[in-house]
Amino acid sequence: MVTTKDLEAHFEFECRACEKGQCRKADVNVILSERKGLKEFYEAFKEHIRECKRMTYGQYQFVIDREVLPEAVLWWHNHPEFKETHLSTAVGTDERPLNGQFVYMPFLNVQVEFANEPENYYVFLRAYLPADDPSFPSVAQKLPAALWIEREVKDLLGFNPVGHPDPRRLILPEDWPEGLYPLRKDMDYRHSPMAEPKVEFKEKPEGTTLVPMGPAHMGIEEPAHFRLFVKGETIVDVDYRGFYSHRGIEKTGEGRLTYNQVLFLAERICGICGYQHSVSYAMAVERLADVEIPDRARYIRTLLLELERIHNHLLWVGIAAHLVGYDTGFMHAWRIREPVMWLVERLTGNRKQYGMNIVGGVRRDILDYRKEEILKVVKQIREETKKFLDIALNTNTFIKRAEGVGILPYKVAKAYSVLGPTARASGRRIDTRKDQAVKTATAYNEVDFKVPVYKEGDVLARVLVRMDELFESLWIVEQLIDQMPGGDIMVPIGDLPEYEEALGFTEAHRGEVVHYVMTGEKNKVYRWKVRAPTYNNLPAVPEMLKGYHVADAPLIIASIDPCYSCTERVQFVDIETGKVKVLTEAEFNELSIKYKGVF
Amino acid sequence: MILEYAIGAFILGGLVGLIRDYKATVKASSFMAFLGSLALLWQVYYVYTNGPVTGSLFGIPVRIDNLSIVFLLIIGLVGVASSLFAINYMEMFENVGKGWVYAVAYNTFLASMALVVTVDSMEYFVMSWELMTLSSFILVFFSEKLRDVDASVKYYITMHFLDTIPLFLALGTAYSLVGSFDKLTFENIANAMANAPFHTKAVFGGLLMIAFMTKSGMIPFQFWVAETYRAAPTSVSAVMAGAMEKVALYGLIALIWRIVGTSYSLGLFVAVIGAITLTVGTLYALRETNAKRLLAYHSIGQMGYIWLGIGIGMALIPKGGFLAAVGALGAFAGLFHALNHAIFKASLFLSAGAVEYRTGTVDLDELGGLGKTMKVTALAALFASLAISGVPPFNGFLSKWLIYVSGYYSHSYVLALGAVLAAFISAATLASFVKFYGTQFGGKMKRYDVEEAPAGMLAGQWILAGLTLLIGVFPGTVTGILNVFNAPIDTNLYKIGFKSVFFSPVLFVIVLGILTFGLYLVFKPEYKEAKPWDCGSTQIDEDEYRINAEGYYIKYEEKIGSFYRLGDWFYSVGAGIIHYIVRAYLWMASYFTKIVDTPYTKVESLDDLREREIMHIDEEVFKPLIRFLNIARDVLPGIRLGTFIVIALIVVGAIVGLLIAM
Amino acid sequence: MAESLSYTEKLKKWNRFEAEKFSKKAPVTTPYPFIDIEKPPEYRGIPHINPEKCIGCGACVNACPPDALIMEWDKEHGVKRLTYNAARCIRCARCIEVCPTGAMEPTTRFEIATDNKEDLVEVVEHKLAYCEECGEYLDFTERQIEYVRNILPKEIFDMYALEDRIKLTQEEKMRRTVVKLRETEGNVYPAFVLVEKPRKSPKKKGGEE
Amino acid sequence: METTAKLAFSFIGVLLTFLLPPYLDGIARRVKARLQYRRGPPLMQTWYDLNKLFNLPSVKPTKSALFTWAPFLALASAVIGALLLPYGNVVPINVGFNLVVFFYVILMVSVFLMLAGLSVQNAFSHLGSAREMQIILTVEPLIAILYGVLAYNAGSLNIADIIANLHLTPSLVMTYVLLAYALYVESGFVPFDIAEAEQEVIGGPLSEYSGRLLGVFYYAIYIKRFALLWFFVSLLVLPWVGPINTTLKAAEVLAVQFLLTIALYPVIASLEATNARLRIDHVVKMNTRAFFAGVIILAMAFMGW
Repeated sequence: MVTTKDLEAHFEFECRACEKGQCRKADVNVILSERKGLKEFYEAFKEHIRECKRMTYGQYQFVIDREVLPEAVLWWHNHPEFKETHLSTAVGTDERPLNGQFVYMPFLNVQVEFANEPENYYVFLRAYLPADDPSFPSVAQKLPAALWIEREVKDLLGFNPVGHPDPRRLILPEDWPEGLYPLRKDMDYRHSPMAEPKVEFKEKPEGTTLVPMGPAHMGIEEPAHFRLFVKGETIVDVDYRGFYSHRGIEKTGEGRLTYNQVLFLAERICGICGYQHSVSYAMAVERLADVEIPDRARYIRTLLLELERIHNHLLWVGIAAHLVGYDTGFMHAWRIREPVMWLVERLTGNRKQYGMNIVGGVRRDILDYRKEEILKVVKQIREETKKFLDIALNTNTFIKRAEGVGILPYKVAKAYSVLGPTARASGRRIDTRKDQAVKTATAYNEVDFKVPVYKEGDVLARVLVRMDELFESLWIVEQLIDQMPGGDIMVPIGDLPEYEEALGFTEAHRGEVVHYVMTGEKNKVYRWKVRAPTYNNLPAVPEMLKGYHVADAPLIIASIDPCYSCTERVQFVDIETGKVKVLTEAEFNELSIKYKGVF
Repeated sequence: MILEYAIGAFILGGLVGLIRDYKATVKASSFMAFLGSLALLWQVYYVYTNGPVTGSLFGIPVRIDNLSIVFLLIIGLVGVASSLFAINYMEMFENVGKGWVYAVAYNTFLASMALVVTVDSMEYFVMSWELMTLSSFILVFFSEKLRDVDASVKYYITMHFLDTIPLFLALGTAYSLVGSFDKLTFENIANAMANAPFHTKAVFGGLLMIAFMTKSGMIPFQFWVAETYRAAPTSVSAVMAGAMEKVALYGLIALIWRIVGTSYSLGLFVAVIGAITLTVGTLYALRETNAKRLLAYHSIGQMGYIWLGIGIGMALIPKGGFLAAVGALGAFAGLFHALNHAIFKASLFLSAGAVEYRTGTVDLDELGGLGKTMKVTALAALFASLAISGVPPFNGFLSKWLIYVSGYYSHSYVLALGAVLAAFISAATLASFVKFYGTQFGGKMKRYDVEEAPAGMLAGQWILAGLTLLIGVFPGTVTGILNVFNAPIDTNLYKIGFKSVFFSPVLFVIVLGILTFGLYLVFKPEYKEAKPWDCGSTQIDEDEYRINAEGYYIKYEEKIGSFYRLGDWFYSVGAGIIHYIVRAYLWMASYFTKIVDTPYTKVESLDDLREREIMHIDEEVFKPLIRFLNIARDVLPGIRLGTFIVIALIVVGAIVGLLIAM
Repeated sequence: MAESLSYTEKLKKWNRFEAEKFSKKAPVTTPYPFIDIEKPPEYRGIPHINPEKCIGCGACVNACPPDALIMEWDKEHGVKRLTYNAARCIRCARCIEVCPTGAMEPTTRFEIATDNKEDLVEVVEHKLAYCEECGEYLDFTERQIEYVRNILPKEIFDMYALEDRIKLTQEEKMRRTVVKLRETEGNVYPAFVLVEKPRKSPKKKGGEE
Repeated sequence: METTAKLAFSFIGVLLTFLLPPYLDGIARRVKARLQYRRGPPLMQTWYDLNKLFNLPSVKPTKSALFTWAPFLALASAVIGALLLPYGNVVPINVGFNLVVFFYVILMVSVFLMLAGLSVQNAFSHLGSAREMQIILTVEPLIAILYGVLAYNAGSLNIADIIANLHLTPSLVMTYVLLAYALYVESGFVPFDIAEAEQEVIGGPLSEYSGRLLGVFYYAIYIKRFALLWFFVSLLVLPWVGPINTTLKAAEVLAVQFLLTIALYPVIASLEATNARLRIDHVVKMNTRAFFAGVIILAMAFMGW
């Protein structure tokens, strides 16, 4: 077990002392020898690497030429030893106010060894793109995981992924004019233009007809549009159009809020995994600010994360049951879940969106008398869930619907960088809680748990992975209560360093949540990039759907536990940096009438 | 005899073909066919009221008895509707030309059918039968499209092998028994047959059975049906499906049952053939997406019902007692279904024709949304669809129901299973007609912005569609004519039943009507119009927002996929056999050609002919004649090649007929 | 922390274990709109401004992430208006944490459904202090000044001088400073230097930034 | 039995047909709620829902008259189907007291449902109609076989004759079991509610219906379910009570029918509650198996077992 004291040894923020974004003082060779694979990569791409540095503990950055981006990404992704390495996501930044260039930065979660926290790391491949020609060779033509990422930067920042196989619009609405990029810093927020709608959809395969699933469909909880090209009941091909629920969160966070306010915004990215986002964001900022939060705060965070996982898995299994018409399973799953909600409400003050975090710790302490209560709830849930699973998994009709449906093979899962239980049900051994150094913000390194992995890759496997995880979470909660240290629950954080970057990450119940934060001036955030797990899982859904029934579609779509609001956080409403205009109610109404149908 | 007027009208209709204008020709000849068919109906009425008629028609011995009039009724009804329909419909083939070919062939077709069911001589029966085959063959390749010509050739050769040859052999057998062509009346043959040894009976019956099974498309001779009906102009398909198949039924009853006699095992054989056919035919229809092929497979299936009913009759009537009553009920139900099938199947073909007339296609995958513009056609198709699916109170329900009743009461596992299959297939029929109606008339598509079909076509459809409801509600109107076998059915104007089982359609309709209207008035709907709910999609091609015909029952079709594969295997075997027969024909023909024509040509398949730009194998067969006619064509400019083929065919047919007759 | 003393008092009365509630068998649902629903005292409901305690400092406005709290100045009428909109509120209770006087009070109310949006809005108006010297309203409310006066340690500050200056506008203060400096040191500072400097000191100037 | 008694029984039949089905659904909802540890709505809830729907205008996505008339035709067919059955020993509307007619009339509800679904340009309602059809396609042969067995067993297709002449054989017992299955499938209860699956095809053929027309369709479906259950109950009860000669006995029998119907509905509801919805290929498979089981039963019946 690694204690926090051990952490200090690893926490050397030499780079902080260096010049901004540069690492001349730091010894490159020392950095490269810290982790396996770095040196190898450096040797392989020597001519193209401009800089290399350690951003923070376990996060390494190479500045490389844009020409070799695909090769570099694939080098890591297809590394023969690091099998479970995956492309986390990529960040596009408008750094023209700083250095006159755009930045495109894919980063990968490199798993040197499963559950070996000190060995694994994130690697960032930063490529500068000139302001007049922000193009780069597309990674997506070789790696489907990059499909959406590149379409997103194309939409929002106007980058040009050369050779992208599917360069349609992903995020912006159809009637948004060409050549206007909301996430660029010079975009004026008052400018909300409209143009003739231009709809691009896949061509219909011969002999099929169209079943539009969504945006408003009973089987899909949030707006998303799956175009199923069907032959009778059988799905032949699928097209996806999403991003109906943009809320301008990234842009808002970058614009007007201080780092502590962004935290609350981050929590509201998602209705049910809000705390994961909150912790990820807090972790990123804490890493930036180079503070170590108290042990008790780490424990409380972990406790709440796990409680959230418990109730979300129960919620999910309820929804899965509901989607196949097994309403009794649905009702019971949610009934079992209810005590957790009550518990969390008592611990934090809210059933969801706990508002518990603050950068540097947590806001409320877990009082001792409630520990007993937590243990009671955990015990009860364990018993009831066991009983529930006994019944549900013996319901023949339910199993018939889940078994052998929506199979996602390991290879496809890896190609799309699928995350979380979806990946683990396809045989991928990944779990950010064990793989990466989450110990700065949470206490996963001090508890014992297993990571269930199934190889079948169908919906039933996803159910089983989640249910196994649920029991592991209950065990984690018990350990945490047992080991809960005393002490403070937060440390104050002063001003943040300017133009520093770091990554925060947790394993949400859907997969790895990643928050990339780059600070600006005056305790503001210059670039905040959120990547929810659904963002990686959803592009793989069409692959899962093909060949199955229309009847299975809601279940298969739900089987990745999609969260569209997590995925679709980006929007174009900009607020001029440093200057805040608060809309009054009347103005807001006026605007919403004016742009009815635009947002 | 009124039949003479009818035949006269048909002949006149054929002569109308002398008019050179295409449209005038087809209209006038169709109209004459319409008049002829009306005369047939008149004849039916006459016989029904005055009893059987015997006489001579242009020297042909004719006897119109109570069995004949059932079939005359069928031919008359279908003829009336189809001819009326054809007046407008045949305009579609103006680019093909050859109006007079149609005029001759169509009228000959109707006349020959009328003759088949009325003549009282085996010899003339066979002759008119041949005339019927030949004229229908000409009508099938009328559109002159490549695929249609293929189909027509297949049809012709099948008929040649499985129809003509057995019939001629049977004729020979009959001749050998009776000993004179003049005395070849059915009665004489029956008398002779009564004393004949069993094997003679078996040979005679077997040969006829093959011929009639082929003509009515029974398993395993059903392979020609689908393509033929698809290829023929729709009004002709309607006559073929509605009337021509029933003529084979007439043969079954008049020649086999009445002459050869029946037994339990023979009846069982017929019933089993019927049961298998109805299953296979309808299940094949289920997966069809071409409206005409779908209807064609259904006519196979429905003929299976009829044969099942007749088979029950043939099996049980000899047993006597209660079972004889059940058997008579079965036979009655079979005949009733024959009439009903003629009505609704012809109506369905006509509505498919109306759709084809307006949209130019019969592909159910393509069609859609016509209910909005072609309201009257849609309603006629709905009536006929409900009738064929056996939904009360339409006529199909009654006859099917009586078949089930007779099957269940038969005390025979096989026949009861046949009835079970019939009930099951009733569901399959419903399925494919839900598809047939839904895909063509349901929904709203921008693709087809068409008008309603012309009045003549609507009249044609509605004569029949109206009858489905009329007979369904008042079965008493036709049971008198149909009850050839004196089945103890309990029928009056408002109910039909057998023993304790009965159904009163009038009461049913009244209750249903009162309830529906009453409930409508109670819950009088108010509504706003809106476009269909598409889940709020951004942009969607409404024409594609549907399930196409192919996808309707795909899961069910997968489930019975092994059945289809087996059927397809049989089909390919059959096609192979036909292919070799064609080759044999061509081989013979090439030698024939070699004798007449110096250049030796190696022709082995139809494709070879196509390469040589010879469209019809008959050109090969009748090459010398064609050469002669080619010369004649040079002499008489302006007449086309196709015309000569037809003349050649008719002449050859006549010669062959005369040669055999003499 | 939001947990004031009275709050913990309330907690002690609420010593029921929910686990027991949920271990009970069917039915577990309640006919909700017809009966009141039980809420634990820890529940963070809609906050509520106690107008008696509020001094109009705007600390809550600064902390509020979703701009549910807005501050407006109406210098013509001498009014500072604090508006709380429950419809925008995300119930994070940051305002309760930062409020110096405890005027932001937590409640356990959560039902905000209404047919009139205005029911969700709370407005507190504060009178602005008036500078008699220049005849203009200050940025601060009278209560703010009162509060500052009360919390400042009287031993250290020269209360007299404070009393003199506290009700003056910024410009007047600067002017006086300049005058004073000139008087005391005889130095002639450029005016802009003097104007620039005090800008840093009052950080909580309002919601404008 | 004198005419007044007959009229009274007919009247009770009509009353039951129109009033009872939504209450039965209310019972089912209550039972399901209890199995799911919920409080559940009042027994009248289905009536409240229907009442709400009856008071709302509809949205019409097509100009097709079929779309408007289908609900009424379906409701009328369902009512006729229900009234074709014996209440006590009285059949309210005797248009043909036999099995085939009864099943065809009940089938008409589905026929109009499908035609209505196909009359609009909507892939979901097309899918729903196709599913409904495929279920019918597989369950009708089974029903045909079963009424074959009944007809053979009793020597008649007439329901009255069947009731009078049915004698207990092993095949009859198996027929009862299979009939229960077939009727359950035909009624479209949960594992078989594929055609109207809300989560998959947003209500199937009903997806375009709203307001009053939807209410009428729901009413038709409830009455259809009631009719099928009443048929089963009648078949279960009437053959074994001996000839019904007196009004009192008829009343007793009616009471037994009524109570058994109410008693069986919770069983159906608990079956519904403990199952997930099947997929169409599962149903096709199951029904095909049941069909072959039925063929064996028919063979048994013919052998006299």
